[in-house]
Amino acid sequence: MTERQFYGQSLANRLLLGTAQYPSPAILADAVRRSGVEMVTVSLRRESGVERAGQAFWQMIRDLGVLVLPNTAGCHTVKEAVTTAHMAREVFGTKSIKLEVIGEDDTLQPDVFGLVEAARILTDDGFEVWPYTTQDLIVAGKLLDAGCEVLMPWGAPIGSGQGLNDVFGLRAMRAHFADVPLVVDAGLGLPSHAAQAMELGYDAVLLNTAVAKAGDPAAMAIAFANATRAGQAAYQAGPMEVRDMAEPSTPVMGKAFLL
Amino acid sequence: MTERQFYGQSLANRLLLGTAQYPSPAILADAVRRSGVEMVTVSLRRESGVERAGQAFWQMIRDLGVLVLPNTAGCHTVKEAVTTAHMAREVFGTKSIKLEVIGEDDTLQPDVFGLVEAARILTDDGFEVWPYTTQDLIVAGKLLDAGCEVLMPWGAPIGSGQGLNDVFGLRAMRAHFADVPLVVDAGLGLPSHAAQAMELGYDAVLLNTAVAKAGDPAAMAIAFANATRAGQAAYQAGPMEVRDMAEPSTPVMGKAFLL
Amino acid sequence: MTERQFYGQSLANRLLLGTAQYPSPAILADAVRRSGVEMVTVSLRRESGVERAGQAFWQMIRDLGVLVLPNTAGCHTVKEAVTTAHMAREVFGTKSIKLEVIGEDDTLQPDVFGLVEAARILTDDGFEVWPYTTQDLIVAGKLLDAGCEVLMPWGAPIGSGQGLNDVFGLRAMRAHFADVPLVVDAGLGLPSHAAQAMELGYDAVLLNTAVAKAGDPAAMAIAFANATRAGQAAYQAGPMEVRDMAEPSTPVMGKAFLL
Amino acid sequence: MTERQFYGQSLANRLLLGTAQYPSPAILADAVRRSGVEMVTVSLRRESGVERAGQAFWQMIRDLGVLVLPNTAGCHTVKEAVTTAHMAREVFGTKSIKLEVIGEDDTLQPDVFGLVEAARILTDDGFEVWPYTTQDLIVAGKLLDAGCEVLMPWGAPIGSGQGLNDVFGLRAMRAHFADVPLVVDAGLGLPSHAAQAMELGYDAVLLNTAVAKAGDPAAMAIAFANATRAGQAAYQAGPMEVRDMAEPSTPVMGKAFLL
Amino acid sequence: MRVLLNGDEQQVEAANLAEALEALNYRDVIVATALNGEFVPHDRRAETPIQDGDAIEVLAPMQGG
Amino acid sequence: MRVLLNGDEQQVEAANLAEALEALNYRDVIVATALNGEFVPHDRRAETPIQDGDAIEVLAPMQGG
Amino acid sequence: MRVLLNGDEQQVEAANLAEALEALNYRDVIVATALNGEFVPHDRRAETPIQDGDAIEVLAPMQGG
Amino acid sequence: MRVLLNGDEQQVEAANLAEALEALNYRDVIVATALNGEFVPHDRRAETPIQDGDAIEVLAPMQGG
Repeated sequence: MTERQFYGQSLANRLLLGTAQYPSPAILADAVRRSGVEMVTVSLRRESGVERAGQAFWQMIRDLGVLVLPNTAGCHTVKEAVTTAHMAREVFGTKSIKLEVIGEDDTLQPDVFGLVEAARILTDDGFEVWPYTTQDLIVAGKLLDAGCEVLMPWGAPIGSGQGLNDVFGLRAMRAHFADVPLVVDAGLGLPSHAAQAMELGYDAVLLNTAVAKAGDPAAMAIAFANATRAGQAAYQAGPMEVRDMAEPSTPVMGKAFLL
Repeated sequence: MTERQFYGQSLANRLLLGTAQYPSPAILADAVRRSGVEMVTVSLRRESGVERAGQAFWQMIRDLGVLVLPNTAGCHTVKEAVTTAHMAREVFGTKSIKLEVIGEDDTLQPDVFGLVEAARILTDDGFEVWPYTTQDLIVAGKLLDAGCEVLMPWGAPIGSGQGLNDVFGLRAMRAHFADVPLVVDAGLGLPSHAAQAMELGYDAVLLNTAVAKAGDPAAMAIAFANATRAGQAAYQAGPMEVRDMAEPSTPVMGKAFLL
Repeated sequence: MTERQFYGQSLANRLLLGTAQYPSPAILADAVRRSGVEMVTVSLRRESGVERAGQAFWQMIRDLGVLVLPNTAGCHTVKEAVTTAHMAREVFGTKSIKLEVIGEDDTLQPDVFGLVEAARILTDDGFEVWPYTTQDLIVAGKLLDAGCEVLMPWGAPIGSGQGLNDVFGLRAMRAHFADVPLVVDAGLGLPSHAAQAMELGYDAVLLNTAVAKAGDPAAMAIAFANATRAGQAAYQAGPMEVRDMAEPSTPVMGKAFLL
Repeated sequence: MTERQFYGQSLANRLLLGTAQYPSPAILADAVRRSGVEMVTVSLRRESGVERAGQAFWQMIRDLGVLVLPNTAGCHTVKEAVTTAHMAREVFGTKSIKLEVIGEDDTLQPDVFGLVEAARILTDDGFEVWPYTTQDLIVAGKLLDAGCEVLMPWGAPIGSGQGLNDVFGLRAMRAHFADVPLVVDAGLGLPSHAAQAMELGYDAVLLNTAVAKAGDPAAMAIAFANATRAGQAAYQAGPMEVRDMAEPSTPVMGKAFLL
Repeated sequence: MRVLLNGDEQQVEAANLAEALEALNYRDVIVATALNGEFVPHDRRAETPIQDGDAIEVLAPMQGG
Repeated sequence: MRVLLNGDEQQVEAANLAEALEALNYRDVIVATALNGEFVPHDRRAETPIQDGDAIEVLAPMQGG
Repeated sequence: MRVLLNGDEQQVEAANLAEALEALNYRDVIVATALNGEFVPHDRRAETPIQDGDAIEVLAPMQGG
Repeated sequence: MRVLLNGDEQQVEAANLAEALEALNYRDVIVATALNGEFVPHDRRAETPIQDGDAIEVLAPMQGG
């Protein structure tokens, strides 16, 4: 199998990590470094000319030497998302944008209509769009038509930690878009969720809360990185066939007669 | 948390591996070495004075320099299991015995009555018994009373690869025997199953078919080792709390007004 | 709770039944009569002037004296669906239309873009649209804005019999649209699936294959009707709270001392 | 299929109901009457010569004209259970006994060792034993050897309402003992759980808390009775085959060309 | 002239859709009609001229899910 | 003499279990009895002597799951 | 004149956005700017006039998921 | 005499289990032995007489799960 590329970018470590909600910047840096994460998500927020909090954060991220994927978190309209993407491109100096167009606040699920429209505008404008979407195959098709080269279906609501709520949908998406890099984004709570996503054939997982809110974020980041690697390797190694009934692992032949 | 001991033995790698069903002895050796497995299960079978197949196998295992856990696989009676255990102790030179007293051939589930009886006889005779059992808490209690210091509940039928069929039972067992080393033995098919078992607080997993029957056994062994480590680390790191609804990971405060 | 209306129509029996794939028209009629179904789905297909198969079918349906809900099954475009709806309105003499705009043939999931557009056109034209949709809350909102007064999210792919693939999504939809009549349409395979849907607070279920392809369709139709009624009653009666641990049902107080 | 007998007794209604925890005796009576339940479980508790609470209860039960199945709830030893059974036989005038030998108080799971021993003693003494057991096939075999003609595996811990925690185990038990009347006893919380148990081929369900603690116990009892009947009918009617992918229910042939 | 009736070529002589249906065996049949992909209501068939090469769809009630 | 009736100390004068029940208010009550943990059938109560310190269990039908 | 800076009213004297940022303490700060909801690239700030009542958004890198 | 070796009939002349193993090709082989279903430890083989019809099990390490 030829190695999967994300907009021409190879990623040895398929765990993508969010940078929010950590107990401290030092703990975030520790989590990123020790887990070997190669790409992190960031956002844009209002900067005060006095405190200049963003400057320190940005310096810290640059010191990590990782790829940054700015998001449009919290944007509810196409215009907001597009404007935010442009501002992010200037500040972060990257064409990459994690496109979120939120449609509903209890589940934080995407507005797939606004998403497709914003994706078209941004790809036309030279962006490399990483859309946060659902398992809807038709929406996925339109995002690809719009020029997206990566799709990021949700596993569960952002920050819920529920894991993979619709395994059927994820499996169908993988089967339907065999050649497209697919990332499960949001909703994962445990390393086994990440492993399961990769065992389904997904190419990466993106999460934040499960690591940031863990008792020991760095240790949890490493755990997710290992589980992601494990699931990816299992998918490539070719799992056994599941059986309805038991089958002795120890050969029966040659068993002693000791009655 | 003080480190868990298995009959006084520390195990850095909590993946225990069976040695049967591999495409070749070389592939088995490769799987064990590259996954860093520290303990493997073995059995006793009839030896021909001419072919002497067992001798080569045994030499290979010794060259691996790992701990061996002989089993009583295929034994359906207390007498068979006890006699087999004695023969194993002499040949393998270890007090450790994975005690299987099979009660039914479709599921290969243990005969818990024979299991408890055999466990008592063997512990009285100085064995260190690793009983293959169910999630039954009363059976577990009797095995501990009999002197067992490790319990190995099944995840699913041997060789089925179904994963954890009774998560409630496994969780109850962990809660009920907080101080006992618990190993999920049999039925795991994917690394995510191993991670899940460890996330439940189990101390190790034991499997064979999922690795031996994988397209690339060595790669799958490494995957299981990583997933097992990941699940263990997650349990220790303290996972986030699962939420019913979404919660933004990116802070809402400071979001720009761009309408 | 005031009784739910479907476009002003009351339905005592909340099982809606498809009319396709039965071994014979007589068996279909038997299934409808004995299950007490009050509304069935029908379609339009090419009629031969010679065989006139449709005439006999239509007479049979009219003799059943049930409400008919024509569908736009198999339509992949807005135009097809809208034209089909108009033809159905003339032939069946009803404003009701089950709107299907299929987006993908492996899962037969709706094209939510075409669905919303067609729904708007048809409601503007006086139709009472019953849209076959997904659990997407934003799509649901647009369908309501378009004038739909009933929503029909899928349980699983049409004809798959898998049951409820995304319970979280269904639960969120119910919570989000408390006042909207919601029907789980497609994918149910067993009566327990129908009961579960109603226990989640859904107002009706619509299915076809699970009954038509059963060994005894009439008996299965009755079973689904009973299960649907059971789930609905349970939701209204107020289920017990689920507990993590056991709690004796038989009072402990007053237990004899017999040791 | 010849109709299943429970110790020679036919039961048209396969919902067995416990009599504890109802808001009032009148509500219990109402639930039993309106759900058409034919058999209820009862227990023995200390009677005060002054209040004589038990006399009124017993009169009420007799007025219901249903079969009674006394239990040995709360008994933790063989002796307690056997003595209680004898006392129950005298008072209730029935050989039937629901045999509970509780082994652990958090899960209220049976002590399978004591259970088998008590079952043997009681069947030898002429009792018709309905043992509350687990999904353990070996234990089940010993109970049958002891003379039990009905087995009652748990679905989940008593009073938990969790449903069927080990579907694999229940399925294996059904397959393994095709000719034995099997009752899922305890742990059910919703009618869909009862339907699911019957769809697996079980012959009856026994529950208490889910009905007694419902907002409207009588309505919930009816719901469970309907769901139980539905699941039983579905099993007999022969369900459709589950499919991985969608299959149109409406025939594609003859579809109009309207582009 | 030749028309495409439900996808099959047919020979028919008729000035409008109503006559065509008559000629094509659809007398007293409950059907809905479309001409070249456009719905033609029952009461407009007589005033709807047809010409050579037209595609006529004649649909009737059928099983559906 | 003193007996333990359903766990509570009671004073009662009786030669056998039947008399004891009589004296303890259980006339015409449907109950099952156990003496010191052993079941005593109805028709054996009269021939079952009791003595100081005996534990008597008197059970009746009750709700059960 | 008065402008709305990141949602807060501010007094500032400036002819264009570049001057405004200067005056508002943003010298040598890595930020992206929007004027009345429209993105203003760094190199266009100097040529972008501002007037009384304008809404200026000044954003910088921040934690994100 | 005839013995049952791992389930197969064999002809062997030996006074005890040790001699039998010798005669049956098991010199210098790591095995565990059972005679008629009873484990015979290595150091007791020489003192364990065998007779016609005895069942001898000779087991060695093998793959196991």
